[in-house]
This record gives sequence, C-alpha cells and structure tokens, in this order.
Amino acid sequence: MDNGKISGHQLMILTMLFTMGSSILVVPSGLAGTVQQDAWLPVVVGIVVTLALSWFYLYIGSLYPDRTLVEIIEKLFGRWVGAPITLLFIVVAFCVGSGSCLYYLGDFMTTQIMPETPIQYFHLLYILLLIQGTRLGLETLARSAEILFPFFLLLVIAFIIFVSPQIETDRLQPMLEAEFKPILQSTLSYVSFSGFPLIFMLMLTPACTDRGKRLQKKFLLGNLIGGLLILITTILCVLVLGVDATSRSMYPNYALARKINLFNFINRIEVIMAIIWFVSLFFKIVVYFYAGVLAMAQLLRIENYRVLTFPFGMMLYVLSLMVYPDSSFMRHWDSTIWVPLIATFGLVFPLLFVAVAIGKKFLTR
Amino acid sequence: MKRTFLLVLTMLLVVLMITGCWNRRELNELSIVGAIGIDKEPGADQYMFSVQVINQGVISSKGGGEGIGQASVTTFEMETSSMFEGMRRLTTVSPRKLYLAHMRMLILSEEVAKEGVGPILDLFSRDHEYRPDFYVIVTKDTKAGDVLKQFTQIEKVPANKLFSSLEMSEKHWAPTVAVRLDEVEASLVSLGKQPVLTGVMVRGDERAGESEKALQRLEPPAYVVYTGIGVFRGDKLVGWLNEEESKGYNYIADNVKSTVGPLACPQKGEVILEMIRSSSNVQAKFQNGKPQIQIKIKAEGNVGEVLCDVDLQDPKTIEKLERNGEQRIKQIIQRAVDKAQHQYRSDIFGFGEVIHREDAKYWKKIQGEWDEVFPHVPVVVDVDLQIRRTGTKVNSYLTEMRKAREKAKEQK
Amino acid sequence: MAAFTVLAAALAVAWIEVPSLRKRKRRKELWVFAFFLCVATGLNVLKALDVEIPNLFQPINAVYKPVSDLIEGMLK
Amino acid sequence: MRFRKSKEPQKHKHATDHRSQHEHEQVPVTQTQVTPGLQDRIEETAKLLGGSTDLGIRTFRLGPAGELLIGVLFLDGLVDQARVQDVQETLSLQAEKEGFAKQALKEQAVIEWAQNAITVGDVKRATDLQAAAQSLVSGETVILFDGCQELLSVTTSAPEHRAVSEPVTQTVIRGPQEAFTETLRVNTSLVRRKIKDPNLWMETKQIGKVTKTDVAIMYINGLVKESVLQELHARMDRIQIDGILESGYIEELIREQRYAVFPTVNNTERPDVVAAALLEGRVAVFIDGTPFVLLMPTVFIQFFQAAEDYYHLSDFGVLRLLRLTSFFLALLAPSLYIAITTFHQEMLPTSLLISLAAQREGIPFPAFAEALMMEITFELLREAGIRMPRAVGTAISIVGALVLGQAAVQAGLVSPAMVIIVSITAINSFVFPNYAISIATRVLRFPLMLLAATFGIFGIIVGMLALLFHLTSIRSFGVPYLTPFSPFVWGDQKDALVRWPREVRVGQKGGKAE
Repeated sequence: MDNGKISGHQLMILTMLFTMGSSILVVPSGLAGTVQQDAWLPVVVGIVVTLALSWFYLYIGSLYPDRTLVEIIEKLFGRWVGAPITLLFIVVAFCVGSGSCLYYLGDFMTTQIMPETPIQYFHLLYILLLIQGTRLGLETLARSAEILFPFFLLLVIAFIIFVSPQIETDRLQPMLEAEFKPILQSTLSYVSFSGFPLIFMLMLTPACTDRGKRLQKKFLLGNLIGGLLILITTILCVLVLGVDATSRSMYPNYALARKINLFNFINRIEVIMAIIWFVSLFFKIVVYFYAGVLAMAQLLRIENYRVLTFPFGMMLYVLSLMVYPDSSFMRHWDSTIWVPLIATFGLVFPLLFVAVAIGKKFLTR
Repeated sequence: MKRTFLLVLTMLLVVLMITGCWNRRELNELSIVGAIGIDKEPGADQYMFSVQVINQGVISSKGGGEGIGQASVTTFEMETSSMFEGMRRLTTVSPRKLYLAHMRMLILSEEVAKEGVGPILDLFSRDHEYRPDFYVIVTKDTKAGDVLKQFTQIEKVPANKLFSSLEMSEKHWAPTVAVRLDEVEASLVSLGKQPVLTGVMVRGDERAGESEKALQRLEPPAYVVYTGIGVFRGDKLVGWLNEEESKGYNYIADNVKSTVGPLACPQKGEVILEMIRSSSNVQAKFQNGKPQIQIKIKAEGNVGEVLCDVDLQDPKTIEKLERNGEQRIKQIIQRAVDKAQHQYRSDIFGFGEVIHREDAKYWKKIQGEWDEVFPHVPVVVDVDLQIRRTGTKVNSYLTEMRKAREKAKEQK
Repeated sequence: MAAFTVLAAALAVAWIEVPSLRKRKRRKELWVFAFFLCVATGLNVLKALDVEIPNLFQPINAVYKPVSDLIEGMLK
Repeated sequence: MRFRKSKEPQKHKHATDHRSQHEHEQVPVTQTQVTPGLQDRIEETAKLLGGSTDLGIRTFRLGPAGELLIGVLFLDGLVDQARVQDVQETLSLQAEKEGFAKQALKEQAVIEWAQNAITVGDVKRATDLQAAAQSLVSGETVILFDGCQELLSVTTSAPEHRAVSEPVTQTVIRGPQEAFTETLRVNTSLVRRKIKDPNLWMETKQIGKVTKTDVAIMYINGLVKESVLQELHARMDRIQIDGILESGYIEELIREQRYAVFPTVNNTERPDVVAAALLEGRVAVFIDGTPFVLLMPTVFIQFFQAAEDYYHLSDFGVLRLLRLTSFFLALLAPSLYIAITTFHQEMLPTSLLISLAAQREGIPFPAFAEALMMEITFELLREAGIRMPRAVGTAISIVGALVLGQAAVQAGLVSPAMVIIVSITAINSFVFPNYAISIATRVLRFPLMLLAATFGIFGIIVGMLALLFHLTSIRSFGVPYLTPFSPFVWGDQKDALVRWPREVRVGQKGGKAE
C-alpha cells in the first residue's frame, strides 16, 4: 500500500473528527427529545461506553498488528468465509455510512442555508472533494486534518464563548429527572452515532506509526475529545435554547449558532460556525469512504485502491440521493433501524472475531 | 496526476456552469423587510398581512438629493389565510422578493392576539430566512398595520425605531419586555409558564401620522409608544398589565436592569430613585406538601431626584427611604402577582417551572391542573433595597431653603 | 440529457485511469475498474432516467425491523 | 591577414582524419583535424565560427630572429583587449630573452614553453580545433603555433557586466542593499564573501545543448541533506533542453509537481537571502545570465519570511501573520464579497446591507460578473504597468485610477463597494516579500470566485479544503510543502508564523543559525 504513514497525533485528530462527524449536528436534538434537560447524561455514559468500545476494537486490531480489518477477517475466517463478511462491512461503511452522512450534509445545506439549490449539487461538489482527498492518500488527509485542527478548535472555542452569555442555568434543572429506560435508549443512540462506527477506524490504524499503548492512548484521546465536544454542545444547546427548542430543531447546533450575539456586534455568523460541521462531516464521510474503498481493494487483492475512487464516487452519488427519501424518514431511520444495524457490525461481529481468535489460539495449542 | 487535475477542473467548471445559481439574490433584487404586522378583523377568517419594506435608496442617499420626496419605507398589505401564503402573495404587489433576515419586529394586533397567536408564529421559526433576533409585540387599541404606517422622527426606518426604542426602554425604564420569538414559543409549549408580550399603541392622530407631512412638523401629530405588558393564557391574549404592574412583572422575571421609581419621603413629597441593579430569585418551598413561592429581590439604587424636604446626610433617612422603597417594590410586585393570579389566572412568571425544578415528582402530579392550582399558590415577596449614592449633590435645595428660612427665623 | 452527462463523465473517468493502468500492465486492476465503472455508470444512468432503483435500505429494514421493534419494546 | 569566407558546406571536409575523432552531438559542425599549417588552421577555425566578423586574428613571429610563427585568435567584445595584449607581450618578451634553439622548436617543447611563459589567466592545452572554437565563444583567447598540433587557450574573458546594484524586486529598508547581477562569478563571490567557510562547496554544470549555460550548485557541506543534493543532481542531469536563459527554465524543469500552482522552488536576487538559506541547509542554484538564484527545498511559509524579519527586532517578526492574512485576503476577498452579498446577506449588519443595496441600485451586472470584470481589469492594468515603458506607465496608472475608481462607478457599471474590494485584493497581493506566491493567489482567485458565486460560503470552504489537500500533498525535494505545520515540527515553530527572539531560537537543539 502506498498510502503513507500517519502519526499518532494525526490519528487522534482523525478519530476526533470521526467521532464528532454527523453526531454533533444531530445528537443533541434526539437526546433532548427523549431525556429532556438530562440530555448530557446519556452523552457522558455514551462517552464511557465508546471509550470501552474503542479499547475493544484496538484489542481486535492488536490480534494481528499491521493488518487492517479486512485482513484480520481474512486471517480469522479464511478467504471464502471472510469475503462475505467483508462485503457486508463494505456495504455498511460505503453505502450506509458515507451515503447517509453525505445526505446529512445535503439536508443540512438545503434546510438551513440554501433551500433553493437542489441537494444533488452539494453532493456532487462534496464527492469531487472526497475523490480528490482519497486519491491523494491517507497521509494527505491526515496532514490536512492536522492543519485544520487548530482552526477547528479555535472555531469551536469561539462558538462556545460566543453563545455562553446567553446561558440560563435554570434550563438544566431539575437534574436527573429522566428515567432509566429513556437514558438507556438515548445512550444507545449516541453510541450508534459515535461509538460503533469506530470499528471502521481499524482500516486506518495500521497506517499509524504508533503501536500498542501509544496508539491506544491517541485513539482514546481523540475519542474523548470528540465526545467532550459533543457533550459541550449538547449542554450548550439545552442551556441556551432550552429543551423544547433543542428537540424541535432539525439542527439545534445551527439554531444555537444563530443565537450568537455579542455586544450587538459579533452576530449573524452562523454560516461561519457551520464550517465546524462541514469539516467534521467531511472527515467522517472521507473515513467511511476510504475504509470502504480500501476494504474493497484488499478484498479483491488489487494493489492500488485509487482506481476504485472514481467508480465508487459515482456510486456514492446515486446512493446518497437514494438512502433517505426525505428528512423525516431520515430521523426515523436513524433512531430505529440504524441502531441495531450498526450494533451488529460494531458489537456482534467484533465479539465473534474475538471468539474465533481465542478459539483458534486454543485449537493451535 | 495531470489527467486528474484537468478532469476535476473541467468537472468543476461543468458543474458550476450547469448549476446556475438558485439561491443567488443580488442585493438590488432585495426588498429588505423591516417589520411585519398581522391584523384580523373580528370574525373574519382572513388575516391582513402587512410588511414594512425599507426603501434603500432613500435611506442611504447622503444629504438628500434624489431621495427627497420619497418615503423611507413602504408598507404593503395583503389579505391572506396563512402567513406563508401572504408573504408570497405579496410579490404581486412588491416589485421584488421580500428579504426577511433583517426583520426587526413582528407586530400582532390585539384582535389576533385575543383569538390566539398559535396559527401565526410557526412560519417565523420554520422558514430558514427568518432569524431569531426580532421582537414580538402586540398592539393595544390599534391595528398592527397602522403602527407600521406611522412616520417616525429621527430614526428613518420605523421598524428600527420600534426595535431600538423597545431595547432602550427595557434597559432604562423597565415596564416593557423585549420578547423574542423563541421565548414565546418556549412558553407556549411549557406547562409551567405563560407568554407575555409588550404592548404598543399609537398616540395622537393616526391618520395624520401616516402622512409624510408629519415629518415636517416640529410636534408630530402621532407617535408610537410602548405601554404595559399583555398577558397571555395559552396562545390567547387575556388582558393587560398597567405600567406599574408591568414593572412588577419585570422585577420577578429578573428583567429590571435599570428603572426609575418614586418613593415616599418620611414627611410628604417624594424622592425619585434610580434603580441601578436588581436581581430576583424565585424559589418554591413546600409546606405540608403544598408549594409556596418565595420571591427575593435584591436591588440597588441611587437617589436621582429629590422632591421633598429630606436630610440626605442623615444615615437614618437613607435607611428610612430604603424601607419605603422596599415597601413600594413589594407592593408593585404583589399587585402584578395578584392580577396574574386572580384576574387573568395565567402563570406568566413561570412559577410552575420553578416548582418543577424544585420538586419534579410533585410537579408530575399537578402539571395537568396547574392552571387551577396557580391562583391559589401563596406568594411571599421579600425585598432588600440598598441606596448607595445620592448623586452629585448632597442635600436638595429644598432642604437648604428650609434650613435657611429656619435660620433666618431664629435670627429674628 | 442527464444520462449523456453521466456517460460523458464515465468516459472522462476512463480517460484518466485507463492509459496509466495499461501502461503499467495492471490487468486485474483494469478489470476491476471496468466492472465498477460499469456498475456506477449503470446506476447513474438509471437514476438519470428516473427509473425506480430498489432502495438498499429496504432489505436492511426487512432484516432489522423486528430487532428494532424488540429494542423499542424493551425500552418503552 | 585574410582568409576565405567559405560558403560551401563544412561537413565531412576532413573526414579522413581519425586522430581526434570526438563525439559532438549537439552542435552540427564537423570535426576538425589539426593540420600543421598555421594559416590553414586559422582559416579552419574561422570557418567553424561561420566566418563571424567579430573574430579577431593576429599572426606574428616570435624570437629574436622570428623563428616561431604564432596566431592569436579571440572574439572581439568577449575578451579584455589589454589581457590579450599582455599575453602577446609576455610571449614576445620571453622569446626575445631566451631565443629559440633548433630543438626547442619541436612541437612538445614549444607548447610547454609557451604555457610556462604566459602569466596571464588560466592556460589550457587542446589539440582539437572544435575545442578551440568552443574556447573562443567562452571568451578565451586561442593561440596557435606553426607546426604544432596542440594549441593553447587562455582565459582572457572580460564580458560586459553590470555592477552590483540595489535589488529591484526584493527591497528592504534595513539590510544589505546589494543584489545579484547577471554574471555567475560575481554572484557566487557575493555569497562567498558572506560565508567564509571552506565547507561552502560549489559544483558547476553546463546545461543547455546550445547555450551551454553555466549553472553552479552551492551548498554548505555538512548542513545540506544528502538526499536533496542527489535528487537535485539527478533532476538536473535529466534536463534536455536547448537553452537556459533564466532561472525560471531550470525551476520549471526540476520541480516535482508539474501542475502545482504554488512555487516549490524559491528564487531571490538577494545574496543575504541565499546565505541564510545555505545556512539552513538548503541548496542554491546559480544560473549564469540572471540575477535570480534558485533555492530549494522550499516550503510554503518561506514565501512569507522577508529578509527584513531577521534584521529588525524580533517584534517585527509578527508581521508574518499580517502577510499570511494578506495571502488569504488576496485569495478570498472578492469571493467572500460575492458569497456574502449574494447568498448570505443576513451576515451583514442591517445598515451596511441597506447602504450596499442602495449602491447596487441600477447596476446591470450580477455581483459575480462585476467582480470578474473588475478583477480582470485590474490584472490587465497590472500587466500593462509592468510591460509599458516607464514613461507610459504613469499614464496607465492614471487611466486605471480613473477607469476603476471614478468613471466606472459614476457610469453605474460597478458599485463603489466593489472598487473597494478590488483595491483591497490588489493591495494585499503586493504584500508578499516574494512575487512568486502572488502568482498563485492571482490564479486561484478566479476559481474561488466561481465557487463562491454558485455555492456561497460552502463553495469557498470546499475550494479551500481542496486547496489544502493540494498543498499537503505537494513536496519540494521530498520535503512536504507545509512542513513546520504538518508534519508538525515543534522546534521550527520558532521561525514559522512568527519569528521569535534569537535567544529562544538559539536555545533550540542544534543551535540552528539563520
């Protein structure tokens, strides 16, 4: 593979962006809908669960270091049993993952910013960018993420500072009113956005120059930062917008950004703040896309995944327009079908991998 | 690499060429809307949708020139059954598409408010073009359209006048409350809080105020003023608080930034106090399972104007004035609470939410019948007023006058 | 019209990829590329011609609906 | 002294002689053998130069009795006449003094004698007339001896050259006020004078099949990265071109990315900048005939580091941030204006929106077309300003100011705000210490404007992301273009966005000099 190497720091940033990705746009709304002012609680629990999951995924990765998820599957199940499993993973990463995230972007743009522009042109433009990025390789992507990171943080911090004058602490009270089941449900929903998809990061981790504990540290740290940013924005949404407005907003974060008004001077800058979501969403899509394309290349045993980028990009165009017929379907699907679907790939299959790996070890002994 | 480069470039160009520009609006194709007014005749099933459009050329033409003779704003009216339809139907009148992101005020007429604002507000939060930073107000004894049509002095755009006047009066005078759309929505949804909106009315000769000749007169024939707060129950306007009660409301809602109020002197006459700071703390206490609302106000003020003979050098006087002031604020608040509890039976103060925060379990039980419970919840008000300074002078000349006279008498 | 645009795009993509692959004699990659390009072009043409393409989410729905209902039942 | 002007083709005239057969693939001239007769050989040499009229020929006899007949050839204008005179005089003086014995007139002995006798310049021996011709065009004087096959060439070159003067394109207020000239040797000596270290090494190559331009590669042994040097040599050897007239030829031929808009090779006309670069372990390439010296490897941030940053107090180094801001403004100002005024009007404060809208009242073009028009006009003016003779230049600027600033606005073709935007762009694009980077902003500005006109801010973001990917993917001699930032090198941050005070910098490991 001529994808180059990425440093631990870069992996951390990619993990962070991947964790935040689409979640930061959608999660607060759903959470406020189910557990009202306690929306922060599932995020906290979710972060812990996600960290545990990441540790677990890295453990799978460490079974065969230097191997990507696809190669691990092949090692464990052999070529013929492994292939269908890999195919399923590709379908989820490529069709469902990047397709749906791309739709989020289009939906966000067409509801909030430019409603008269047909959604497909946003997709097309982003896909071109996606293809450029993927063709230039993981190293380029990771380094770009590294460069963007300070700007990104700066924007996020500015965002937090700018909305904080409008905080009304009352809005978080009464605390811990929510019951157990809704909390569990919303934790699950959080993990399904930010936790389970991390399994696809296993396609990237072998390219990292760090190994073992260092890799683990960076990966978990990236995860944690991403999670914390989601936590902060969720809390801010509730504190500033209130539960009701948060849950009724399609994109509460954007509604939050619209509230920014500092000294009657720094205001109306939500479009600038939207850069946060453009960037994190882009990296989420590109990781999915890269994982899908690379997995396909490894499955078919071709040396250079780049030949696949254009055809896959074209397919993604159709898929992204097809996956969700409308935005209410999107919301419904995400809260119902998506959860068990991604849980299968983020939990059931990994458990199976570990079981098989242990079994194999046992047998060979 | 070369091929990719070329291809991406050409594709980009092709995409951009064929896409055209759907969302593009040139600046000179915009009609910037300053304010929207909504009226309804009693019993009619159509709304009257009025917009105030800013006449850009006139506003920004420096030193007159071509702008002379044109009004700085134009008002269009359209009958409609829904807001969105009205907005779009207005294109049959307006030469350009209305641009709403810079809207400052949404004015609802009293009739509309009495019938319920529910069917009106949704568009303004759903459409992406509206921003959440405009204020919602209700007219009193006049039509929203007429408010929009009044020429305003000094500030060329009436919508801006309304906007800044509301902000200023909230900051320095207190009996108005600047409510944004999302706050209205939040209290519409909330079980434990009812919405309020500031009232606006036209004083003077409305018709004369609609003529641009009004601008040329030293004394405007009519002007737009804010008066009191309109109380809602659900989405319907049920009544008004007068100026003092409105102030009381704002004390509870922690909206008082600065205000001015008279307080009785130890003897006769008044001292006018400038309130410089006030913070309120509303809590619910439970006694025998029954909720009780405790309102604690901490206020600081300066003596602003002395209209009586009082010795301000005496710390005891200040103390006395403080007690009087506390009494007065308490009275104002009590009156506001009384009116809300007994006359309008509408929990505009959000006591329900306070109880919810304090005891969520109890709230779950009663939230359904909160409207019936609310009038009977006892409210305890506790005011702590501190008078800090007395302005740039010590004693009033009134006091000195008396002292001088007394001295003269003694010398006699 | 839209369909032709798709075909033109596909041709352009082939123009980028194929010569270098042929020069480097990557037969396998060439085949894989051709296959996926055909699939992608096919999909795009169908989309351009407004043919109903079975949504991938339907089968996923079919599989996961019971599971999802189960979870929902448990959490309600 | 006369010789035939030969019109007949020279090819294969002396094909029978194989002694000095030598491959000359580049210039289509025949090989020449050396025939003993002096006159013939002089004519032969003249023929090789096509009988060019600037060839000066002198024949005279040496020795007390005029025993030895010699011919002196040189190209008029390329040589220093005084030095040629010197050569002649020393030879005749020596000959007068010593006289010639019979055996001293034997071939070997004469050449050796003459070589020792000449005290001027660098003396080379050759047997080939072809080489003699080559020596002549390089400004050397060729001395032929009657009866000898060998000949001598003496460096007597003194071509016309400009004196070292002030830099024209990269000026500073404080700092050395000297710039390179068109002469390679002068240029290298300027640097040598700054770095007096035997480790300052130099290699010379001749590039260009026809022009045979001297190209010198200079570096400090020990500081330079071997891989960069090797790569540079490999790339230079690969160059197949007839002529090198400016450093730009080489720059284009040795860079990694053919299609990168951003310069991956820096150029400068300032000796101090070259010296600083050498001390940083970079390689400098001097090309004869141009005052611009190439520096490599080059990274993005270097284009924002002015020489002056290091000459003023370190507080001055903060200006780099200003230049970076300028870079973005020069790149984005028109696109941001387009995006905000046609897509995101809500971002403008109400009063500004009203005034902008009023300005645009009656303007017939969409903002994008307006911006495009004005930007192109500006580029034209800039181009005209450079090309025009200085006297006409002022006229151009007056016309430009009137057309851009006044008439267009009054005629209602463009809005005043657009004029401001274009001016901002223009000012910002003149800020960079190095002209090369401003070309990138000029080229990229237009696609970004297009993106902004179709997708607003979103389009700009996508464009900037694409640009970022491009920037992170390009390299200069193996060094990633965005180096101190990605891959992130903590130590280099002290001289990246801001120049830190020297104590801090020297405290770094390795004590990197500047």
